[in-house]
Amino acid sequence: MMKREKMRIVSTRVIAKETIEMVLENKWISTHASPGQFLHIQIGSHTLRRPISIADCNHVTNEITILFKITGDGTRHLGEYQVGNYLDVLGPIGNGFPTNITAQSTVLLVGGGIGVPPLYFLGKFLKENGINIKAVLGFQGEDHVFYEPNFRELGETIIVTNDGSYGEKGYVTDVLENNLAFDYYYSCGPTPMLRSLISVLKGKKGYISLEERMGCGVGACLACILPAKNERGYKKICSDGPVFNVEEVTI
Amino acid sequence: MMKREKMRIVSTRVIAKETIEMVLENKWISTHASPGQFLHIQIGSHTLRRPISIADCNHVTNEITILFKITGDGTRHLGEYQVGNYLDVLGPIGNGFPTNITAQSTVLLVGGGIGVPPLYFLGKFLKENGINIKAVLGFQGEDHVFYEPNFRELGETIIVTNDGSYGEKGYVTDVLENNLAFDYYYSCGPTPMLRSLISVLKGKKGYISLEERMGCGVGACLACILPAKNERGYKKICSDGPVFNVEEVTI
Amino acid sequence: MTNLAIELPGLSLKNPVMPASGCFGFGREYATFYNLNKLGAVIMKAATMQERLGNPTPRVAETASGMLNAIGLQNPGVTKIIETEVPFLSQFNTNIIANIAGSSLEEYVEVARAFNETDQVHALELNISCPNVKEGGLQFGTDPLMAARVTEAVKKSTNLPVYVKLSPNVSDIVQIAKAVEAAGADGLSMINTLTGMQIHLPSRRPLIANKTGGLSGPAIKPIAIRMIYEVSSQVNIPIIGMGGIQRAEDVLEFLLAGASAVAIGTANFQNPFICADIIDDLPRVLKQYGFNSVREAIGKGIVA
Amino acid sequence: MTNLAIELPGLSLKNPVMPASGCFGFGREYATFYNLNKLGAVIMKAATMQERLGNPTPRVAETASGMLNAIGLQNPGVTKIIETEVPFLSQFNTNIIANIAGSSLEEYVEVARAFNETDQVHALELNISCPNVKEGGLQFGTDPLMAARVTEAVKKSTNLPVYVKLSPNVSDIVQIAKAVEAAGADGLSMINTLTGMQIHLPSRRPLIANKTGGLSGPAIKPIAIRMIYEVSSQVNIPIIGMGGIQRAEDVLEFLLAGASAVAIGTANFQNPFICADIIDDLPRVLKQYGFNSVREAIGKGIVA
Ligand SMILES: Cc1cc2nc3c(=O)[nH]c(=O)nc-3n(C[C@H](O)[C@H](O)[C@H](O)COP(=O)(O)OP(=O)(O)OC[C@H]3O[C@@H](n4cnc5c(N)ncnc54)[C@H](O)[C@@H]3O)c2cc1C
Ligand SMILES: Cc1cc2nc3c(=O)[nH]c(=O)nc-3n(C[C@H](O)[C@H](O)[C@H](O)COP(=O)(O)OP(=O)(O)OC[C@H]3O[C@@H](n4cnc5c(N)ncnc54)[C@H](O)[C@@H]3O)c2cc1C
Ligand SMILES: Cc1cc2nc3c(=O)[nH]c(=O)nc-3n(C[C@H](O)[C@H](O)[C@H](O)COP(=O)(O)O)c2cc1C
Ligand SMILES: Cc1cc2nc3c(=O)[nH]c(=O)nc-3n(C[C@H](O)[C@H](O)[C@H](O)COP(=O)(O)O)c2cc1C
Ligand code: FES
Ligand code: FES
Repeated sequence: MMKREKMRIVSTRVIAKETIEMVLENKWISTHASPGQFLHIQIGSHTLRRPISIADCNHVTNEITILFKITGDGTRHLGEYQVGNYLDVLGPIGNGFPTNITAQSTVLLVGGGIGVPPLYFLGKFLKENGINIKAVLGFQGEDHVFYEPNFRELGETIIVTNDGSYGEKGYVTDVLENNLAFDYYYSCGPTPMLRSLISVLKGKKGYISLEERMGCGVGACLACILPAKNERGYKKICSDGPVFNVEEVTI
Repeated sequence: MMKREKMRIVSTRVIAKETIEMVLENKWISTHASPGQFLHIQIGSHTLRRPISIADCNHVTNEITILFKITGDGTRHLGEYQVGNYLDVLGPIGNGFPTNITAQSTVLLVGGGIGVPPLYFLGKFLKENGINIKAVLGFQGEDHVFYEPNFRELGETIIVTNDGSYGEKGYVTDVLENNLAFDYYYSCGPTPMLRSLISVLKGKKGYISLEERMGCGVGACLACILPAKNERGYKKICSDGPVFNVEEVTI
Repeated sequence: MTNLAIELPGLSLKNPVMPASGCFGFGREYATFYNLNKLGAVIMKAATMQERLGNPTPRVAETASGMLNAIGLQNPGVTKIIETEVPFLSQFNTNIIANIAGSSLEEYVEVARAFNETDQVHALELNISCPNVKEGGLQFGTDPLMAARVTEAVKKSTNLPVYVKLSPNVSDIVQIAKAVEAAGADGLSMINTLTGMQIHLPSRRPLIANKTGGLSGPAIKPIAIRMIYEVSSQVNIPIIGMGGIQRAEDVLEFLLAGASAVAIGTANFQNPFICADIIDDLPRVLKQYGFNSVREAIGKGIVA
Repeated sequence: MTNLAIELPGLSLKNPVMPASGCFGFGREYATFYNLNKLGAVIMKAATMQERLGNPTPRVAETASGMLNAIGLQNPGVTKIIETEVPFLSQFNTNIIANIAGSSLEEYVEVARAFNETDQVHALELNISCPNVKEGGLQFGTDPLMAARVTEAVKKSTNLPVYVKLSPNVSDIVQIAKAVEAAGADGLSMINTLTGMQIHLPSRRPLIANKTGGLSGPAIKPIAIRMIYEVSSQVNIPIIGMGGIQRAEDVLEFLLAGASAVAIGTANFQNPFICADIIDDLPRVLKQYGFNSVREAIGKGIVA
């Protein structure tokens, strides 16, 4: 169930190159958010809202954390908002990561760049529910790395950078070949990364979070379609996803 | 000579119904401004700048005062700017009121509504140069009246309101029939007011400031044309005006 | 009290506001935000004979004060729409308008006929203007003869009033409007989107996978107003106006230009409550500008 | 170093940026802001045979991300322009393009001929698309036969290269483009404004005194890009692109769509330095997206 809500900006800070962490307060959203869901944020008078994942959620303070990368006019403008400003948000939206898994299982989180944020909320939630967490996080380079300490608190965490300026050099899939043991994997990141991940981890149970340019964000406009093996022949990323079982979709 | 300048907002306050007084700081503009000139102000990402008259100018503090009425999206948005924000301004623009008149002359200022502001800068300037000032200011009603004390400091001031809720009831032209003595009149206000003023004061030497929807504000686009009895057959309000001798134009 | 009601062929509207085709699905999603009883009518997403899966993604892009879309008429096919979507919408106390599309004259006729089998649809909107189907959709909308032919054929095969939705991508909109009026159209719906494109600099390719898309939103409002103004004084059938409506003031502008009702598309994406909000605000705006009813305002902006 | 230069028929441009006709007068006003030597070229305000006083005011209105104008080709007449304006502009080290307009084929020819008498003008821009002249301007631009006829007639009467400025208010822009190419056009200039209207609610009348006006600014950029993209692969003459350019990124988008140079109109009103600023910023943007020269980028956004 989503609503249109005003969220107050509690804090905003640059945490990596062109990457901003913003904490927003709203009781309804923080009460209803689950890992993998996103917010559809109105920025100024932009025609389209911008989808941004929920990166953390605090039920006590009613705070939601989002992390976003400045990649265009909308995110640049969002980065200029000040503490105390309000955001007009639709949320929480979508079907997130399945979290009803057997205690003591081990879950591998694989994040790439600005795909990392939803995995943090997920990892925290799973860990609180007795799941073991391992994480492999890929970034372009040292300047782009964020939330490493946060993930280390959840479990074993490997950082990979494309240019080798920090952690391991290469792609997230390079470290996976070392045969990390896990029961399920959960991933979010650029499509090429997800594609090679799925092929490297063939046979493993996995869930991926996908992105597509969105119109309505609520399932009405059919902008965010993904071909799928269901009766309709497609899924909507905004309302059927953004998280999908790797078995059910073709990317 | 005009320039494109950034002006810092020093103060902003509501001084009458839907009427805002804003003080802006910029040395270049305050040094070069003369009465009757205007600023062409960029507001947010509006396609067109908004022309607003200079209502006061302080050469010591480098401050310019503008007064504007909220009449649409642009002025509403301008009213939301905060102290410390900067405005992108072209100015000072245009040919203002002629001020090289014989000392001891008497000048009548006739302002209507949001046409009052440029007359204040003019009156102050003339008074400093030894001219006697009389003013007749018309407003819709009591809520709309502003700058009465400021004008009283310059000279005899009559306030007229359309609904009689403050001062005299009626139109500015009603009080003029009482035969106020003066050598020149200077006026700014709605076109119907200017028209009846010109007919009531027929034969008197007068200057009026005109408004028209503007594009460039610098004389290039020919949006702000006024038919005139000159060789070209027209005048541009932005660069030939906005102040005209009542003899040279037909409104 | 300000009277918002308006009577159009086949439609007794409690107010002149309806969501535009393609921007509101079949109402299910927006029904979670507010009660659709509120609406004058709902215009459904386009129906074709067979199911369509539409264009590849990306299907939308943002532009200055507007957006491009190339959904490509994705829909489950008219049979499924009648079976599952129309019954959902007919729970609400509002009018249902079916937007029909096709790749051939025959398909238009078949889809129109299919809607004869339900008595829950109140009017057809004949979409001869969708720029996102290659097979002929656009030609129907830009050629007055083709537009008249499809209008005539659909009129013959339906018992419902037909509103023909015009394309703005034409040299002479009045000519097309007159042609479809002469062919029997009960009303017009205008405007559909303008064909546009955006090039994505990093990939050096059109951003929309279909290359071109339809431009909608406030950017196109002046074109919509101009076309409605030009057409409304040249035809005797009512116009449902649309293109960039964002607030009640815009609705009044469309009424003054000659529209009898309005549809709201893109603005639903910014504010899911937009239709309801505008309906609530419309009496204030009509009153502010001196009107006691919607009817009074229609065409009042047209000067001789 | 990034190479901004580009060679077009009659024009050796040091960079591809020029102010658009009607938005820069004859350069006098903007010359007080910066040195016009900076510009690739200047396109002058439209010239007609006789002096024209244009339309009544208001002549401009703001729209969402755009504006409407109906100046009505006000200009002092071609003789005066040649006597007083061309000499002013020719002080600068830049190219001068004369925009010519008329109410009849004969007037176009006369105006074109008049410019043969100066050797300071480098090219003609044939404005067959101004929506603000009633007598025929628009017809020339929306009918391929008329467009070809006027192009041919003007080509015969001038020794200058002719860039035909196309109207976007047409069903089939490619058809018009091909017609004027076949008639001898040396280049195209596109797009002119789209016809639009705004109704002023308090007065219940069109805000622009002329009722309709031409829509320009970022709102129309997707339409300009689409039309240039469609036309550039169908003709063999270069295109000067325009419509909503506000920054160097937009210039690259036009180049990718197939334009060889660009003109900037409405944006001058927001920022009088816009042409100069964009010229300064263009090398950075070209480089960021992997280009070493303007020439390299032309048409690179066109996919098969
Ligand atoms: C479900 C979901 C969750 C996301 N979570 C995050 C997150 O947590 N942090 C983060 O930084 N980014 C996230 N993104 C990507 C984010 O939405 C885009 O980076 C953002 O919309 C870009 O907007 P812009 O105005 O800066 O870019 P522009 O390119 O100027 O945007 C133009 C248009 O394209 C759309 N767009 C551009 N890039 C993307 C993209 N990658 N995905 C979808 N739409 C796009 C914009 O929404 C807008 O409509 C998410 C996307 C989706 C679909
Ligand atoms: C030389 C000059 C000096 C002015 N001085 C003042 C002043 O000191 N204080 C003040 O409150 N107003 C002044 N005005 C009027 C002021 O420019 C308009 O009220 C303002 O532009 C309205 O903008 P908006 O966005 O609120 O209204 P909107 O109606 O939303 O504006 C839409 C467009 O119309 C134009 N416009 C609307 N009304 C006018 C108008 N009356 N004159 C010119 N353009 C208009 C706007 O500039 C804009 O381009 C002056 C106008 C001129 C020409
Ligand atoms: C995402 C999207 C999908 C659309 N789908 C359809 C459609 O299926 N049939 C149709 O006739 N019009 C369709 N349209 C056009 C709208 O109904 C409307 O005519 C147009 O968007 C202008 O209105 P607006 O500016 O309020 O959006 C669609 C528009 C959008 C933005
Ligand atoms: C105020 C104004 C006046 C114009 N006058 C002319 C003109 O005289 N001749 C012409 O060919 N185009 C004229 N145009 C059209 C522009 O040259 C240009 O084609 C159009 O505005 C699109 O570019 P833009 O969005 O950058 O403004 C005019 C445009 C504006 C805004
Ligand atoms: S964004 Fe509209 S259906 Fe997903
Ligand atoms: S506003 Fe452009 S000439 Fe006056």
